[in-house]
Amino acid sequence: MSVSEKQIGDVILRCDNISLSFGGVRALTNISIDVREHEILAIIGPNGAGKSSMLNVINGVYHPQEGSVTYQGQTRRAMKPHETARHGIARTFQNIALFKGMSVLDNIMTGRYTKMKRNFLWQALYVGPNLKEEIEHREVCERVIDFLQIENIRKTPVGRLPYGLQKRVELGRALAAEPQLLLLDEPMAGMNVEEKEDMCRFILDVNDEFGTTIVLIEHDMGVVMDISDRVAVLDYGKKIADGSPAEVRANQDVIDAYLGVAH
Amino acid sequence: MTSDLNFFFEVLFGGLLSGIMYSLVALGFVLIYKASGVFNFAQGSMVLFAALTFVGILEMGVPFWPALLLCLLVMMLLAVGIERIVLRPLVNQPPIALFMATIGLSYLLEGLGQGIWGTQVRALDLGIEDLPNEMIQEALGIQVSTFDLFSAGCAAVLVGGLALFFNKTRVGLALRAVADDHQAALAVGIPLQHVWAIVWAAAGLVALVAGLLWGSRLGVQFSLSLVALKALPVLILGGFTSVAGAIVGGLIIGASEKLAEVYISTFTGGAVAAIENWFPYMLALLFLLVRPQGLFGEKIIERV
Amino acid sequence: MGWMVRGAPDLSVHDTFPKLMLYHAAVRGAHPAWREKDFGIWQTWNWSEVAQEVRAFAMGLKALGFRRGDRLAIVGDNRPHLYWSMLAAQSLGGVPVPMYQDAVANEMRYVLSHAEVRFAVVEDQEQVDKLLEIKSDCATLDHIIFNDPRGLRNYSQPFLTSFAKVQELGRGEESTHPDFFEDSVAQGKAQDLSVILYTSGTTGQSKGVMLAFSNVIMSAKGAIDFDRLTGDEEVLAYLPMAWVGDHIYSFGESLVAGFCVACPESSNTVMHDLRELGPTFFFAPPRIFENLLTQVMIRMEDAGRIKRSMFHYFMAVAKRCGAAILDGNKQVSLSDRLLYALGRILVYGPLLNVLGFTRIRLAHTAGEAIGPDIFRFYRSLGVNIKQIYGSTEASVFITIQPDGMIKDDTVGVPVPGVELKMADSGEVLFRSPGAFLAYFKNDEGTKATKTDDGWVSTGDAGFLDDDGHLKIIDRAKDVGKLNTGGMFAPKYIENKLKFFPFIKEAVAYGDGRDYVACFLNFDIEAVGNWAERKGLAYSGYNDLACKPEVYSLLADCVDQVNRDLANDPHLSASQVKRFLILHKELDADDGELTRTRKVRRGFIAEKYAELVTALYSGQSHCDIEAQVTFEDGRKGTIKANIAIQDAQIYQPMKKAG
Amino acid sequence: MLYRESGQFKTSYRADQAIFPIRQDRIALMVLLAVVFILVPFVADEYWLGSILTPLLVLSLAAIGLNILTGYAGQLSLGTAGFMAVGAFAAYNLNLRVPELPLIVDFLLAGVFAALVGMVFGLPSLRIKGFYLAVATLAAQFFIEWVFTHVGWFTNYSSSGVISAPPMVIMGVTVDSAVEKYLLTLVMVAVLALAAKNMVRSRIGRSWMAVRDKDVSAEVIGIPLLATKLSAFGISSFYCGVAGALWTYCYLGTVEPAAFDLSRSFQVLFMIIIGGVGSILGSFLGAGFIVLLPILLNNIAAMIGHGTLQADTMANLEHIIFGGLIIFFLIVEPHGLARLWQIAKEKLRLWPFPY
Repeated sequence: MSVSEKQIGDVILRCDNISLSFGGVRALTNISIDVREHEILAIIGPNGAGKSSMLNVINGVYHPQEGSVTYQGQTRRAMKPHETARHGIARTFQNIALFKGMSVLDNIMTGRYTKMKRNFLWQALYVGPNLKEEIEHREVCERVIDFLQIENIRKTPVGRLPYGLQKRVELGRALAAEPQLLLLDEPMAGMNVEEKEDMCRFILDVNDEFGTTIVLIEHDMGVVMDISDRVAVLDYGKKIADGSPAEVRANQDVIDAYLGVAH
Repeated sequence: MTSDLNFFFEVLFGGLLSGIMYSLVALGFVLIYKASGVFNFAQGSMVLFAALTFVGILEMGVPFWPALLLCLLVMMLLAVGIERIVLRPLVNQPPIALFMATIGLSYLLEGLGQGIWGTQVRALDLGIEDLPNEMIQEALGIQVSTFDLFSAGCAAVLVGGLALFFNKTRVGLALRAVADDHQAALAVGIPLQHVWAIVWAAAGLVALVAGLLWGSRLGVQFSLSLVALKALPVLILGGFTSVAGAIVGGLIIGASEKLAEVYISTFTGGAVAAIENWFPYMLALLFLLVRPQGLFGEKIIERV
Repeated sequence: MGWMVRGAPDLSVHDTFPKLMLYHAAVRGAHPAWREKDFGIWQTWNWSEVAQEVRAFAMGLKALGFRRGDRLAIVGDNRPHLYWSMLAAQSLGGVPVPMYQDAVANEMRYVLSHAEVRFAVVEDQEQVDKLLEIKSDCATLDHIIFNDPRGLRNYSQPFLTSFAKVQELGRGEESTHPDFFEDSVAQGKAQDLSVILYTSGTTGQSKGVMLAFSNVIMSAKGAIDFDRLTGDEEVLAYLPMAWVGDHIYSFGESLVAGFCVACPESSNTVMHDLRELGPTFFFAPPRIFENLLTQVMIRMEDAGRIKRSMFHYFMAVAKRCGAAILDGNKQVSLSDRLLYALGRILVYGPLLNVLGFTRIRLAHTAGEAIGPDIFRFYRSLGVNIKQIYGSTEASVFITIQPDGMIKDDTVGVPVPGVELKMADSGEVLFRSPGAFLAYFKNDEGTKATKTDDGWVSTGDAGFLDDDGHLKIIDRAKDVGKLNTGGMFAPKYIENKLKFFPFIKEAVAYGDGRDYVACFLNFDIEAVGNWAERKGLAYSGYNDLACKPEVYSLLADCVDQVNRDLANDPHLSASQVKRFLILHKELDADDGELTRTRKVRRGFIAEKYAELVTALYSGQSHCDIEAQVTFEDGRKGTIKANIAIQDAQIYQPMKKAG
Repeated sequence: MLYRESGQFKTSYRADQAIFPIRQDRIALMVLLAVVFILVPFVADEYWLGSILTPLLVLSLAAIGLNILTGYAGQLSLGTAGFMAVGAFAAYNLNLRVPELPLIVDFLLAGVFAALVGMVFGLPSLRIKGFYLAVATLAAQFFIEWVFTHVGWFTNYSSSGVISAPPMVIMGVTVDSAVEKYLLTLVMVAVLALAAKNMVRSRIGRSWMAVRDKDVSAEVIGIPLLATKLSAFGISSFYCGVAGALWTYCYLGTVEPAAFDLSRSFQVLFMIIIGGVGSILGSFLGAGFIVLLPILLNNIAAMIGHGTLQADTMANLEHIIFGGLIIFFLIVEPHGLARLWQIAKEKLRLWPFPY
């Protein structure tokens, strides 16, 4: 089977010397990370290393005290999460953050929020332009549902789904936004082996079919080494390594960080 | 000039002292909120219920002190009952559902209290005059109600007692642990439900004291339950979790309310009357925008 | 307003499927033709859209070099695009070869090389991977076309093309050859080979049955007329496309009558999609009807007491008069009719709704014998379910049960145009317009099955009853003779026994013997329940197997079978004279059953030779020592002393007159 | 039992997204509409139309308003009556001061004014949540009540503060009988209820629910929190405002602040708790329940008590029952009557099977 080589493009996201602290507690210190187009970048590190904080800085939930984030050529200061969403950054959360009272389909439809234009008066009328818009976006969401193979739970309230499926729906919601940059915060946490395999497959397929750039945090080293193009390692809020999976695996600092604190 | 200043101090003192009365009601809220995270809207109805019960027992010919004891018993039973029947089944519901349940509870208690003891207005005489205290008038030259002083005294005793209870007794320590972290408290073997029952009983006690004081001032009637509405701005100002906040908030609200009423009414020639209904709320609201967690509340950092 | 014309096509003019497709597109173009549950709704194509799609695909095939006579393999679940590929191939004078989608690569290799397939249209990545694995062994295979591009983006083989791409190619080709498609369709003739269907090879290599357009069309036409199907039916296509049943029900009949075929979302959602679609005409093998019934009963058992007793009450009403009302019987009392109407609101209607049979007008079942209880259950609810008899070689239809004359144990009367005769051996032979041309590249096989004057042997033994209904009793090769001269059809007797819920397996012996005797396995669940109700203590299967109470329970079943057999002049000699209950359950792990749970009669006879001897010896007990395989794979032996019981034999009924 | 869904499959998203995708439901709705529009005006007497059905409908509208804010957007409000009062006084003053405007336009503008006021009081919602916000809405309630009581301009300097509502003339037709008022209310409520249903199943409704269920992920998906909460406050208050105007014009016939006190706010809150938080249908069920229960109680009391029960006893009994029911529903069925209805429907769809 001849599979063509993946093309990794230019840097689309550059974090420069990011420092972040909460009331005197340093979460991130001088971190610089580049993310290149089409790549899968994994951020790993022990608990409390600042991985989630890093994602939160990238999509604007936290505003760093120092440093800057350059995305698609624009350097920004404090941007709100909903603004970064408009610029094509989507993410999932470590603890599932679905809208519990809504169906799977509606959850995924919210992913289309920024792309829908009709105002509330049209929506109150529903028929006409609003319905046309709803249907257009429903079609996109149906493709996401098909892609993630969750057809049979389309209209189920998400609260009733098992954990693994909820994670999948959350990915679906992010995908519905057709992001250029997808941030995944421990997408496989708490899954069994089979669910993990499925999730890996989906992540690779997203990267492959849509060319989406992916930054993910993951604990399972096997998974990280298998699917990522590049790995950045954080420890106590500092970046201690950054390179291909093989390089990182061989890095002494990384070995110390992981093995030095062996339990 | 001096008389103006005297008048100002009179108003201020009056405000501060009635503020203490607000604090008393607010204290009941804080106790329960701190221990169980429930915003007990029915605290006002508990005040009414306590006052009604006390007057009712008195009317049955029971002397003052036994009546007080009996009433205390009833309030504690009621409070524990509420905890068990209403709040425990809702323990894992969102806080807003618990809040709504306490609104239902306040209706229930109002109906129950008045159903048992009747709806007519009763006087409650604690034997303390609501007249300017002569000693103070002589010493400082300002008029301050004896009754207000008395209530302030009661409040101080109550707060002091509660502070002792919570800081020095085992149960009190357990309560503080619970307030900090439910899970951790459970993990170290503190029986949550006992603690909650005790807190509710304490809230019942506070309601009784507030009911007696307010009842003797306003007469024992339905509107007594509305004093709870007075306590809400106090809470917002002081923070939901702080006993000190309840006291300070009460003082601020009481003082500013009275001052505003007197001075704004004066400026507008009486056209803007009866602003005490909403003024504390506006004050609290403005304050909220600056400091959402209240004066003494802790800032919560949301982790995502 | 062409679509309002309901005229049936003149099959002497529209004598191939592409011609029929163009006919429907022209006459009733806006009528829905194919549906597929996809992206949450039933995507629908009407006849004129289908004609466009097929045309584009066919032109694309031409552009890829498809020639008349080329074979095009089709691999995948039921998908409209795959059915259209068949039409496209036929339009170009080619021959579609639908294949079983769950076959492993090795099995596919045989068919692909045997049929000398040049083009393959497959559903998705899974099938593409399978074909890529064996492509080097299939010299003729030039092009693989896939329908669902998912996961195939990085496959760069030049011979791989997507369905959409082929259609795009076709649309370009049309501008240079605008009349090619119509011309090519017009060249097709009734006698042309329309499809090669490979029978699933239970014995030896599978054979490619060649069917001409006229075979499939005339057979479909016969069945349509027989059951008065219209162009407004909705059917669900969910059985393998390679199987002749699907080819007729979801393709042939649809194109002849012009009705709509719906494809489920996936093989896992068939039952759900069935319920949503509510087909008007439904075909299923007996086991599907049986599964549905079981589910109904299990769910009903969980209902509250009141609902349950109401359910059982009305089911009893239905049992009493439902089938008679369905058959238009005038003898049903008014009170029964009223009760039945009430039951329709309270029970039958909702029940059919849950099953997806709200709109059903006709259901067919075939493939094996259907249990009379199951059969009657559906009929009593008002579902006009019929047994049919047919084969790939007949383009399915040989006999169908006629309306108003349904018997549980026959498969009906010959479809008009079909002639039947019985060979001396008891084998059923037929001659019909649907009879196949020949086996592909297998003259020997053809000769063995089809005579020069068109008689085809079915391999089944059976006879016509007094009303002219065909009764199939067994595979012809399994039918033997008793020493008394009577016919012995073991499967027929075994099936009759197995229809009792208490009996799980039966093995009948009698060929070359004086009488029929059999081994029985009871159903441990059913009998266990029965024992509990009776207060009978037991520890397990082999404990129960020794109990005289169980013997007498099964003896009642045997007795009932014997009474039935006595009524049948052909089979009254083969009543069961002696039986025993085996001390262990027959098990595929011990080689006693095939993997598809059919009894291996010969193997069992060898393994339990003492028991067989005992059955024919008059002993009342027999000691046996048998090898068993436990669930954990260990082997062991069981020793048992098995009782043998005699059964009552009845005099054959004498026909009056 | 009566559902025959098999065969009612959808071939388009338009059909799939219909409010009533099942044919039997559509038939039932048609029957219901025929009853309330045609049968009821003929059959019901003045008492039923004027004193029960009209207020029931108006309160349903207010409950829809509150449900949008509390049920869908998750922002608890105790100021419903305040926003109703804004609508009532806005309609009165528009009619008084801009008499050229058609009455229907007055009603709608009344809603718009209420919406604006609602949005002002919704501003704190960005910074404060839960009980704090509830207290903020309480501030709105008290402030608005006070303004209408004490600022004479709003009551046109009437000495009593109670004014008769002016007669209603819509497109030349005088609406003054109970039937006419009922029909006017019914049309308004039906149209606005449909609009509400449409909004909650569109983008804006999804954004409300997203903010309610998980505001952090709502924001991350691109939903601006403040704008969304304000839209909920605005639209919710619009509904309350129109309800207030109808309450004044079609039910009370007088314009007075006392009709919109805190207990009215609680009444509407109880409606959505009992009817179903986050359900348009529930708004109607809750309103029906809360309006009809006291009447039922009175009738029962009259039957067994032979009029010996006093009015204040009845009031206390009502308090106890409502309070108890609120607690009961919150504990046993937090989604209210609407969920019970849904469960019943589900059972009916599966009949006779249990699942």
